[in-house]
Amino acid sequence: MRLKQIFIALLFALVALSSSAYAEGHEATTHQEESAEKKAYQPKSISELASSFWETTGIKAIIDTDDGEMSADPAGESKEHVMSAFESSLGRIIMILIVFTLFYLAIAKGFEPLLLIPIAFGGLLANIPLAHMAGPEGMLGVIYNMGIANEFFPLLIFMGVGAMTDFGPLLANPKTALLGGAAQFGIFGSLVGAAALGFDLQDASAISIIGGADGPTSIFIANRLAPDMLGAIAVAAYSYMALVPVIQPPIMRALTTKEERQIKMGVQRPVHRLEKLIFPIIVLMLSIMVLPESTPLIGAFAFGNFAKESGVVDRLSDTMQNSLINTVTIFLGLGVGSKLAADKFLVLESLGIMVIGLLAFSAGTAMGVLMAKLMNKFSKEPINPLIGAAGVSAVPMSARVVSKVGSEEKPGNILLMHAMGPNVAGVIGSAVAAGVLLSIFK
Amino acid sequence: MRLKQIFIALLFALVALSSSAYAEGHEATTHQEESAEKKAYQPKSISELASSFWETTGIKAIIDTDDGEMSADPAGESKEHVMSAFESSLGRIIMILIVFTLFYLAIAKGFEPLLLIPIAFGGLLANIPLAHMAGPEGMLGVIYNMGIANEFFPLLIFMGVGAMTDFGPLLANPKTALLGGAAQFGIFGSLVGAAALGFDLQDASAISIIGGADGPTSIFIANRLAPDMLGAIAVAAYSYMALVPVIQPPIMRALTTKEERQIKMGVQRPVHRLEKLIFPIIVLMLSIMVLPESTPLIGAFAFGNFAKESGVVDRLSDTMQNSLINTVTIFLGLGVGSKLAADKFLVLESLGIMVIGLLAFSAGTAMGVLMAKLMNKFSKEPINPLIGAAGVSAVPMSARVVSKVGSEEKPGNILLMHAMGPNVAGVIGSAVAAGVLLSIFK
Amino acid sequence: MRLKQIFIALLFALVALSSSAYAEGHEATTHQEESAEKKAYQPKSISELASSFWETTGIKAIIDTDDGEMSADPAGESKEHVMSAFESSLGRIIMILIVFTLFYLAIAKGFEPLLLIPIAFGGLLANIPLAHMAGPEGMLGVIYNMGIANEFFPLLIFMGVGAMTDFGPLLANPKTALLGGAAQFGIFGSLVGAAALGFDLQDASAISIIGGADGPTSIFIANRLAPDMLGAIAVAAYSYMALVPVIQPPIMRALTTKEERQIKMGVQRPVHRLEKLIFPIIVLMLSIMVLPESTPLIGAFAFGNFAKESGVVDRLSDTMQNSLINTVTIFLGLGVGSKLAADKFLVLESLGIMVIGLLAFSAGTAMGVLMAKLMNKFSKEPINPLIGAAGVSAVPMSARVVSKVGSEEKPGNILLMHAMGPNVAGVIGSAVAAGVLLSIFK
Amino acid sequence: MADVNDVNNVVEALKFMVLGMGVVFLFLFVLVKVVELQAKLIAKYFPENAPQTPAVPAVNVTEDENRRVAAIIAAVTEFRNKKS
Amino acid sequence: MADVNDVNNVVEALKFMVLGMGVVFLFLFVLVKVVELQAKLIAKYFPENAPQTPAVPAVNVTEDENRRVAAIIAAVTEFRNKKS
Amino acid sequence: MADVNDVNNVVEALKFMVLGMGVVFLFLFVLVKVVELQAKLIAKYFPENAPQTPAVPAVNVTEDENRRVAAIIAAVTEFRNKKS
Ligand code: NA
Ligand code: NA
Ligand code: NA
Repeated sequence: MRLKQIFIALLFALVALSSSAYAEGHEATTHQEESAEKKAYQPKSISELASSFWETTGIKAIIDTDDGEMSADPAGESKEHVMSAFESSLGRIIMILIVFTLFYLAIAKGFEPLLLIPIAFGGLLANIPLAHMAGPEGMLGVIYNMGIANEFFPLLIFMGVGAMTDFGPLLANPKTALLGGAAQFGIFGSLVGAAALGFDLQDASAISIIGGADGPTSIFIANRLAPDMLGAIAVAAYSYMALVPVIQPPIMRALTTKEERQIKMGVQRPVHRLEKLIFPIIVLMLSIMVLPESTPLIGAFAFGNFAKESGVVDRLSDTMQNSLINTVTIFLGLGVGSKLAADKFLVLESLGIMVIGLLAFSAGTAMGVLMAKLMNKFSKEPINPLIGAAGVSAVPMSARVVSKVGSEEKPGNILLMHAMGPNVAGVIGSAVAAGVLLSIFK
Repeated sequence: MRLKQIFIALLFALVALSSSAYAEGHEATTHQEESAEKKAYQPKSISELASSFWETTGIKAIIDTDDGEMSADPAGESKEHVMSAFESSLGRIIMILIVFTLFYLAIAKGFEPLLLIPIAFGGLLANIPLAHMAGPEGMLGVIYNMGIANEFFPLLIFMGVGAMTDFGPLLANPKTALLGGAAQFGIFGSLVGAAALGFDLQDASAISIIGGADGPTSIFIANRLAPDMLGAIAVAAYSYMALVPVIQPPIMRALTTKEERQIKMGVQRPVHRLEKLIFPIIVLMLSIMVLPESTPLIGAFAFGNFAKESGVVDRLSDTMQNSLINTVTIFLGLGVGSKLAADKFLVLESLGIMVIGLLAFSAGTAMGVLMAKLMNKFSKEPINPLIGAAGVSAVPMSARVVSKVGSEEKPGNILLMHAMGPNVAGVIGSAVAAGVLLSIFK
Repeated sequence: MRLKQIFIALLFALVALSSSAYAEGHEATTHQEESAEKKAYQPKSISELASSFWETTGIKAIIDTDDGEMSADPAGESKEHVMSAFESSLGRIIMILIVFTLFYLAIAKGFEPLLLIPIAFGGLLANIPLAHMAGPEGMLGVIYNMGIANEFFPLLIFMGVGAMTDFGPLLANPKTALLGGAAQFGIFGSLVGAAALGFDLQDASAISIIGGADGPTSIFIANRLAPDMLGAIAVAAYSYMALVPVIQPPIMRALTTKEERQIKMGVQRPVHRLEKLIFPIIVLMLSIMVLPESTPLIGAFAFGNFAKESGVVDRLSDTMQNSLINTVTIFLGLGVGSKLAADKFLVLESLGIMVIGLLAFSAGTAMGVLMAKLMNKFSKEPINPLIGAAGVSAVPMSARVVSKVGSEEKPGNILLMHAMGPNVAGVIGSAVAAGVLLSIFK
Repeated sequence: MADVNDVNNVVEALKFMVLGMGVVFLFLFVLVKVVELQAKLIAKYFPENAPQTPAVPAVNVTEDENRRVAAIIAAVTEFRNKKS
Repeated sequence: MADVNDVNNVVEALKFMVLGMGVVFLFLFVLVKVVELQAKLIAKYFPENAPQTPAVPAVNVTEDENRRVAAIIAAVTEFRNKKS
Repeated sequence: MADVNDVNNVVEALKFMVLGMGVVFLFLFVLVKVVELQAKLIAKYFPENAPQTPAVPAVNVTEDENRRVAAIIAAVTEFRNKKS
């Protein structure tokens, strides 16, 4: 103890000594600079102080709608405006209620909590008055500019998802990939719907990608085609992905007969390690030849998958699947949530986006099931039409839903692995569809 | 092996072929560009070479104090100046000795090594002559601009701390939160002290936050109110947090009687899962209403805590508590350490900051204990005044110190859980106090 | 379920209500802004659409060499040019073949997969036509600007390597550090060779650092002295490090007699914990005094090692050794790989770099072995000349090669620990050599 | 470092103290009351048979960890077999 | 939100649908064929005695994990010794 | 790529070699001497009963890992119980 005290005393002595020597020459100038930076502080009485404190409270900011508060945007002042009375008071309260609904769905109902919780919390923070957390200096704005404005985070998520995906079931029965194609009707059907609702073609395309049932793809496309609607699109995409267990089963049942739903599918052939290793490269080469526009998505996905299947870089593939994707998920959620600020989200477009998103999921599911019925007619091996519903992607939720519905109809009928084929094909399918949309508006 | 060699030979052949075809058209222009970038190299004799090498050695830089060496600053040239003789020689040596003292405290004494080691090493690197590691291109400068200048890292730390904090003890006995309020007297008392010492009000406020005994809060506030003193403030905050086991016990003993120190406290009631889940939201909503200025801090903290208590995103909360907070701790430490450069740290202000910081810790501890004595008088259930000392925050160190002192007085008297209540309330209390200070200078 | 539906209906109602109120005042202006940003879409017939889609395919981009496609560069337009016919077609195909060769070496042969796979995949992505992934907005470009252009990633890697390095064997037998010095002849010998081949002195220096057999050092130096050749230099460095088991043994055998290769070395003395703790500080202080230029490298390395040896920050040192270094390895690889774009890599310089790199590795190995022979002559304790080959660094590959060759010559003769001394000294040696080169061109 | 109006600053700082300690206590006081209210409401509407805070989050073992555990069991077994 | 030429946009969107679904199916169809071809080639040139996809990647245990396993074994043993 | 003054460059490169190898050796030589001195000082002032470098860093098991180990033990036990 004594040693330490001596040490510290010594330090202070040294500091004192040296500082005084130094201070003479240097201090005057430093001070001038500093004072230029700071605002002069005017003495106030206690009551003035209390009333100026009152001016900075959130209660005041919400009550006084006419205080000229500015909105916040990661892009800075050029995108900001004086908030309307509605935006700065009731709008915030509505958004906070929406956020609480999302919390409820995530925690009590278990709907995609990994994404809804960060997104909703980001939304909560973005609606805090005066704090400007979504502005370029705020935490959410910093995150947004770090990885969403440049599409970096969605790609890292895709890389991680690639490292977690097993293409074995698809390789065992490649034909089922076509089901992942049919389900992309969800995208293009809702594109027509959005155009009919009056969205212009570019906005309609951005919205319709919700039908791809794939979060990173939606964010990627929204960012390119309609950045102003990014928040609503991302929230719609993840909300409906979360609602897959609610949306899909009625449609699946309506379009199939009981016999069809009870069809048993054979055991899958074993897949050679080399097939899995080469597959991501094949997908990437094809997409290079046909759709270079979508290669950021497919490239990141293929990299993750290739790293995993190579079997020689487990350190890296583990990191992609765990600490990296987790970190990015936190940031992506918070960043996307920043677009749930009342002034960004509470516009008529958002309502349209929610409606079209629901339409898109339903249409994709339906077309997947119908395609599977068709394939079942012409295929030698029996195909249970339910697995068509998994073509929308929403990996692995929709495959699980298929499996659940299937085993309800016929206990012991495990469709999970058979549904994983169309499921992962759906991811590729929506990336391809995304590339087509991008190429149109290039 | 042979296969490989053929491969490589082939590659080279291809390269050679192609390059020559290509080279013709392109090379001339490339070369002109390049030569424009490079400085012309003038041939030198060996002895000239050796002597020009000597010019770049650190020994020369320290010996020759008159060489016009520039200081380094993450903000770039506008903040840099020609180093004085003292700064570029003796100052560096003093700082390196200080750094070694910090190493000693961290390793041999176990004082907050997780922060002192990165900070001290950052300080060591920042004092290397000529390397400009704290400049905008250097490693420390890059880190500083990445996450300290925009307060991103302190917020991430707060998020992680939130994910590690259990509010159970506070919820079991909410009244103890008031102790975490009383201890904030450390902040405001030392604010008066700093003003008396001659600091202007804004600087005094930035310094006094050391009394909050909370690293990220100190950095956050220093960055906003007095960025030039960030290094000294952060170092003081963490040093005194490390010294809690030395500073607090004498004060605790001086202000209490032996009987008071031996008071036993009852068993805490069990806390419902929902209470813990809702608590971070309550804190955040309150702070939104009262103190939007401090919501970046409280918001990040509440997010981490909410993610943990939700129980449905363990992947994310694990990441916040481990790889993310560890990575950020490394960067934050190195970045803060960059402010230990002699030209930044060895100024008279630093001495004042160290003195006021000690005062602040002592005042906070004292007021916490006194408040606990008062509460014990008026409370039905007995309250051991020692737990008031934990109100300064410095989680979980000060709670441990309380528990240690308590069990020394009366073996078997475990105060740890009872001290955790004021301890975590102290974190909230200092964030609130920080918000008040920010709102004054807005 | 019903509850949820009511919730959602309510939300929509609120949104609808609020939006319409809001929409009136605000919409007109928003729309004007938007339309200014978007290009007007001209209606097209299906066949026009198909043909304009054809224009965006990769097949078309490769076939049509005369389409004025621009190259991509992280630094943006100032560094981009219209791609030549060769670059945009055959060049890409050659590069993709090279990438596949690297995949083959990494996966089938196990050569440094942790680096070759990310680098090669980055190269694959960089050669995708039209996607501009290496441009400032693309994933690879974002990564490049985030951590390679400012040398941040190589330093983080060095920090992690420091945290993984055990200097025990070097401390047990310090003299062997000189072997790590002799092997740096690889650098300076090949510098003469490169100058003879016609490279100017600065480029020659950048290339010769390949002989340091250390990836991060190579990237660090290339970035400073010859950023245009970064890709080729990094690829050469890592490729030859991967080829160490192929390149070194013949040289080792050619320069030693069978008796020498069979020399047994004694048991190493135990090393005190304090020696290990102080060692990184000693290295750093020496480098501060002699070579401040190389302290970013040595500083990061020493920090990692010091954190590990301190024993009190295992959380941080674990993070450096695992999630942090893994994440950075992924990014570094992808970023470096972006320089494998045909327009950057397929230049005559690359061929020269590959040749000189091979020369450098061989020269370093040879000089290390010869120095060990010399030391064996004058040393009291016997020194097996094979361990000199480990002086090139390439940790821990070359030490393993030494051990393997040694035990082939005399089963049971385990040289691994004895080779680790020169091996880690080689890392320090190349960092010192790097500092000398930097100081020359300062 | 020395302003001309020292005394003033100290007075101002004292005012800050009044405001600051006031707000901090007010904030924590309201928080205490809300938390107490919350505890009552939860105790009333959510019966105590709901799972209370478990001492150790035993559920924390995620999927990945299960896989890792499987691998570790294998490794441990192998390790012991080798030893014996 | 309402353009003057609504009908046009719907027609355009229908054209996009034809193009989009066409490209998606074409892409996946080619992919299916290439994958089937690949499977045949691999089955032919790489005999089936090659290791097939194992159910659990037991090889996943890296060096670090070995160290960790060692530590865990130690901890487990200690833990049991303390208990008994 | 070809400068006019080739020969010069090679000569310059040779000078660099002399300087570079000299500095590298000097640096490592001083390092060796300092390290040897350090070893002597430590052996003298810090008696050898101090803990020497342990073969495996058994202390490395942090708090989190303890928790994880607890979870793993539970999982292992459960796994074995299920099996038997
Ligand atoms: Na999809
Ligand atoms: Na506090
Ligand atoms: Na080396």
